[in-house]
Amino acid sequence: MRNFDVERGLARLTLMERIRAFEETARHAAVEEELVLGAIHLSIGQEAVAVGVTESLRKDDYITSTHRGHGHTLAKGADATAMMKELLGREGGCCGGKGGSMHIADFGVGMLGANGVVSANITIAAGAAHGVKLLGGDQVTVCFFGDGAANRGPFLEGINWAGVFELPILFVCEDNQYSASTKTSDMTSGNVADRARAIGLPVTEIDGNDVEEIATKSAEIIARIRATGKPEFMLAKTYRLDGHTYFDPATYRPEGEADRMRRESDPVSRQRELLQEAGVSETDLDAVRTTATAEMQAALDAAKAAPWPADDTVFNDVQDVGSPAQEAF
Amino acid sequence: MRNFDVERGLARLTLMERIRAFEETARHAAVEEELVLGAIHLSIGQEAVAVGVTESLRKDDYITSTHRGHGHTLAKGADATAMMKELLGREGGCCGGKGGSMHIADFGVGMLGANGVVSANITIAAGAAHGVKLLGGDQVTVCFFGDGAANRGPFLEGINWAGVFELPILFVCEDNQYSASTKTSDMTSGNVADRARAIGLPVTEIDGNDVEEIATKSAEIIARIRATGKPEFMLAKTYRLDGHTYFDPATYRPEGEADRMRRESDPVSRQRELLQEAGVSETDLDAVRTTATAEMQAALDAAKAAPWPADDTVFNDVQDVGSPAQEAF
Amino acid sequence: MTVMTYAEAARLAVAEAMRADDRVWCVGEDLGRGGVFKQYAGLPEEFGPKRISDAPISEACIMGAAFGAALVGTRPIVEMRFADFALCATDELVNQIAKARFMFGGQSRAPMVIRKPMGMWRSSAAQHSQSLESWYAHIPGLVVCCPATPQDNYSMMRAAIECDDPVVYLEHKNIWMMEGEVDTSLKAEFGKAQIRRTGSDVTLVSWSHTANLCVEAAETLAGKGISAEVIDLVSLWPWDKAAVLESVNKTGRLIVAHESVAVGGFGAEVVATMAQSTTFKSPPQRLGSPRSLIAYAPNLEDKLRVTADMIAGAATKSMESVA
Amino acid sequence: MTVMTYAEAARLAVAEAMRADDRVWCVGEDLGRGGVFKQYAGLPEEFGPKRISDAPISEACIMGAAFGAALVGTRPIVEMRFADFALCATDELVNQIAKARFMFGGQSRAPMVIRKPMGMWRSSAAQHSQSLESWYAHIPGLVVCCPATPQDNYSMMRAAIECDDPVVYLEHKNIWMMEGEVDTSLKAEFGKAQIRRTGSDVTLVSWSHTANLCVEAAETLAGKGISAEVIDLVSLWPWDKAAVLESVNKTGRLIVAHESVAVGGFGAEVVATMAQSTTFKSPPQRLGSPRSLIAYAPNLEDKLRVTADMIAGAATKSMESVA
Ligand SMILES: Cc1ncc(C[n+]2csc(CCOP(=O)(O)OP(=O)(O)O)c2C)c(N)n1
Ligand SMILES: Cc1ncc(C[n+]2csc(CCOP(=O)(O)OP(=O)(O)O)c2C)c(N)n1
Ligand SMILES: [Mg+2]
Ligand SMILES: [Mg+2]
Repeated sequence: MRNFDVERGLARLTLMERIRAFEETARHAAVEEELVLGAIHLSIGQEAVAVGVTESLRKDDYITSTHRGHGHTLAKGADATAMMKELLGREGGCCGGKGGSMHIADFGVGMLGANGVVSANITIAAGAAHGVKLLGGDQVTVCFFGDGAANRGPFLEGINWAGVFELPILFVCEDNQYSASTKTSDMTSGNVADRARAIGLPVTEIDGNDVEEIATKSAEIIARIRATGKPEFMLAKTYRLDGHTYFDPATYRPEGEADRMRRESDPVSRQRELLQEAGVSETDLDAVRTTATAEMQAALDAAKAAPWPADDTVFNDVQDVGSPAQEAF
Repeated sequence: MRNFDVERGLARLTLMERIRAFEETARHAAVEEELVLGAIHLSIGQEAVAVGVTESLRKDDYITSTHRGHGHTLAKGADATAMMKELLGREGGCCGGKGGSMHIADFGVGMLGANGVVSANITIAAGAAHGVKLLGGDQVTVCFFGDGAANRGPFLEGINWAGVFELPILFVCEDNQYSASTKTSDMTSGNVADRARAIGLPVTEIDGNDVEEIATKSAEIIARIRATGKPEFMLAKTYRLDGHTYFDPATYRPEGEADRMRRESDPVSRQRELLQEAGVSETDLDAVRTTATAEMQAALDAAKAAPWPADDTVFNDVQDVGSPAQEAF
Repeated sequence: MTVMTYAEAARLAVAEAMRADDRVWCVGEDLGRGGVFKQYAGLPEEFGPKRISDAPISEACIMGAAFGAALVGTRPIVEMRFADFALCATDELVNQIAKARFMFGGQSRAPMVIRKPMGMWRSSAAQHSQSLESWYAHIPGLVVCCPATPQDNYSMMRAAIECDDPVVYLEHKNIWMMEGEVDTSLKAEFGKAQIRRTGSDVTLVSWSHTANLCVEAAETLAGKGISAEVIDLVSLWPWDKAAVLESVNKTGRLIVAHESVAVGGFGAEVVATMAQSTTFKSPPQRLGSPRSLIAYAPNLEDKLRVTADMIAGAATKSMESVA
Repeated sequence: MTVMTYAEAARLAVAEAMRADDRVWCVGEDLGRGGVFKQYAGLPEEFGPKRISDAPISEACIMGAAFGAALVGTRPIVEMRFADFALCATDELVNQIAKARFMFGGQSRAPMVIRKPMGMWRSSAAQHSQSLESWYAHIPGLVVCCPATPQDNYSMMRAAIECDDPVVYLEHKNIWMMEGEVDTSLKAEFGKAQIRRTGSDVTLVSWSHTANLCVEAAETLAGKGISAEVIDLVSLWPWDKAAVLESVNKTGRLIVAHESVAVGGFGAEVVATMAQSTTFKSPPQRLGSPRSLIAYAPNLEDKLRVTADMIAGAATKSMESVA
């Protein structure tokens, strides 16, 4: 067993459990109560990446995320209740009920948005880092994206951009092996890490289900990026334990694969085991989960109690110039 | 001196001289006579790539090209007079006067079009090869593009596509070191050959001004592609001796660079020297040039004598369905 | 005549075309599992992975490669999954596919069907709900179809696959499961509207799902003694100007309704063309979405939606006012 | 008042804004050498390579990265070189930039100017000649400008840079060298048309270079005793509906002319809006390009071009016919 800081380890577990509980609560609200309006994409099984990487970020650092963004958003420090309200499309949702799960964002904690278009967040992240450099700031930007996203053009354009302009950014590819119902390797020639190497970015390949390893390596990498201002790349191998969306039974996966991964590689279970081996009691570990579940249940209750956004907010925040209502109906 | 087949060497020189003469004639027609209507991009200095690669192609093989496509088109076997007419926007031009230099094409010899959008021809070429595979043909597709094009998304998407579907295609990057007025390396992180390697394509890096070497290697590569049906990549280092367009003085280049390259690396001069060393007389070599110049002058004369396309052809070949004229004016 | 859904109708047309012509094939993400809306269910089993082909997440290359494959003699059906994602392939569609035949002086054709499921669908928010048919109608070289019923999704798909022009084929996501009778002997004609209901007081022009709402509105109006003629354009390019003109000449009143944004929508083309060609008994009206983004919360989404009630209301108003 | 060209006018506005506000910067291919049309000449020397930044040939990333940089507090001016190439960045513009503020519930702004040189220019053929302003007018979240004169290119650029919304800024390639007086104390107001000439018989509405042709046509018409009012909209979103309505209420006759394709063009929006709002003495007319691709040969290109003569002809016809 590795020698590690129990307190930190517990903090990491706590954040992972919160993300897990948020998503399990959201899934329940979607499936059993039909309260979640649009599709939601769960990161269950991938929490270690969000938690390990963001641990070394400051509140004023930036991240961009994907359609699968709950974990990143919570890890960056967003408020779970505002997020849950957003999933239910309610007043007080972090996007005022206008975006939903796929556009979850909290600019107050540097979370510049999930994205409904695969790979689109990569050039945006490169730009955020570019802006930081122009403004003379020392913030680091982290861009989370999936293995499937690395087949779209903006991936190449974005990492090349970061290399050319020497930008303070960490690209994190969460390789969960699937792109919707497709095994990503079937539609990928060569591999993603080599693509980043070809651009000249330092690449760290890592076990994406080992939060300790990710946190340790990320601390080094992010410190280096802050010091040098130069881009790096991380490839985290992980697994999506659920379906692509909450209503996807994921029957395209080989029989037993998900079960095996759940048994062997669930990052939350692994971290629990590690802490247990380090002497933390089962009771204490269970308390972490119970607390997280209670927090998210409270968030859901608050969301359920919240009203719909006022009708006339539909014309807010379209643009300053020109009336959105004009010409209609 | 290498031992080489003089007859083949002469054929290669002849084709290079024809391309050179075509473009010098076109430039003259543009600059001195103002007969060429739009911008033209000359491949002067890069003829060896077009000539060396296409030598191993059959007439029914396919190529796609860029804004700098005269050389590729002539090398694939298109008619110089129809091309010159196209540059002058005349009846009998290979595109009926509708496309001009930037959209030069001759589907009759498998030349599927130049392209005004950088990098766009890469996915099209991948698709042509895909189509060949679906139809069960044994044609090879060659995709010519520039060093600057490798920074656009379709480059990544196109080579990944070819790798995934195992398509019979050769990607040829003509690295002439510039993208318009920009030194490409200033806007490129890492290098293009590594990008192709990361996709898993076999890569041949080659002296793009040595037509003998290119032809020899291309023969091997194209034979291999035809046999295996699998994609490969060639990076040919060359140099654009003229400006980006015929009216670009190219003052952004370091003083003396173009002169030195003209002296040391002009592929036409190099091939002449090689042939001279192999015993071909200066007279015979001069005759190659003279013949080429005369052919292209005749093409220009024919183009000048040709009328404008009939006015009503503007509504031809828009589409079968719906009248283009309807609703207008 | 068989009853089938809107999704099944198109699937049948695709399957029949693929059986009849080896050159027809489909390509898009996740098609091997039948497509995200099951529009391709069963086809992977029948035709195998080469002809119902998966694709990397590479919209630009899906579009560009299908075009290249069309240039050498195949007849691709391109699946864009959501019309919104097709924006990642705009250069390929507009600068390449639409222009190739003309630009190359008629040397080439791009016989392709480009399927783009469009429209609002269960709180999908701003990036998964758009209707941009007016964009494509504005682009020379493209045919544009917006079928509203199972029958038209069958007969129009047949015509689209047979067409030698590139066809932008916009299916509405909200009606995949809509059922209707389909006569499989029919093939649509581009530019030939469906008169979904005849009437003499007011002309309702529409396409895609909103055409169904117009039919609903016409029923309501009939109850109030207003006789509405419902014209479903089915294709926007070419569009059946003659049918609309004939109807407006009869009724003197025109309402054009569509789900897409009113400003710069194709409804403007219809109204402007009629204003240039005839006179009205009362001012023509356009119904479309306000120029606002599509929101997630259902009450906000509803504020952006044209309804049968609104159409009926506009028609009623048109009976009261005079031009 | 100084005489300067259309290109210089915008350059001056950009330079002044950059001097006044460190957050303003420009990014695009080849900008370090002053831009392909010299719209940035001198600026690299004054502001250095960070603020007049070259870019890889990566339109999607130029657009997306500028957007990201806007989200964190800079104010980018994006140069797309030719409006046609901007199609490579459609997702970034339409799905990301235009939607971000709304989608994120007002948390973010994207203060950006996106310059897209447009229009026909010396046999540039189908991929380098397009005018797609109607597309952008149809997209909620975007401001759309089409200045026609040096003065407006100065005063509109000032307004565009100061605006907190993303502004699609379409300069016409054919008039870079057009000279005119520029009053540098002026800043344009979006949605406020320029009445380029007052008149009482017929209203000519236009924008971009075609507005200049309308002025020419009005002069010809004056010689024939027809008094034409010329309204240059300058911005298409918002557009000055009130000015057009007032004019049409006065003249009773409307001609809308633009270089872009007539079908689905913004001219339809203008005509339709007027048809809904007022009545005409003679049928309104739209002039625009046929729905054909833009050709290389000059005689073919000319067949696709709206001219001052055609505008005058349409106006004359409108005086003769009755609605
Ligand atoms: C441009 C684009 N194409 C397709 C989609 C549909 N889509 C949503 S998620 C997804 C799979 C993405 O795979 P990956 O990048 O590996 O992320 P993961 O879902 O595994 O987290 C697809 C194809 C989309 N949203 N955007
Ligand atoms: C998408 C796109 N962006 C920009 C341009 C303008 N442009 C034309 S050629 C060129 C340079 C291309 O460089 P490279 O690919 O190296 O080809 P080369 O000109 O050197 O042959 C540029 C930027 C374009 N045609 N298309
Ligand atoms: Mg994945
Ligand atoms: Mg180059």
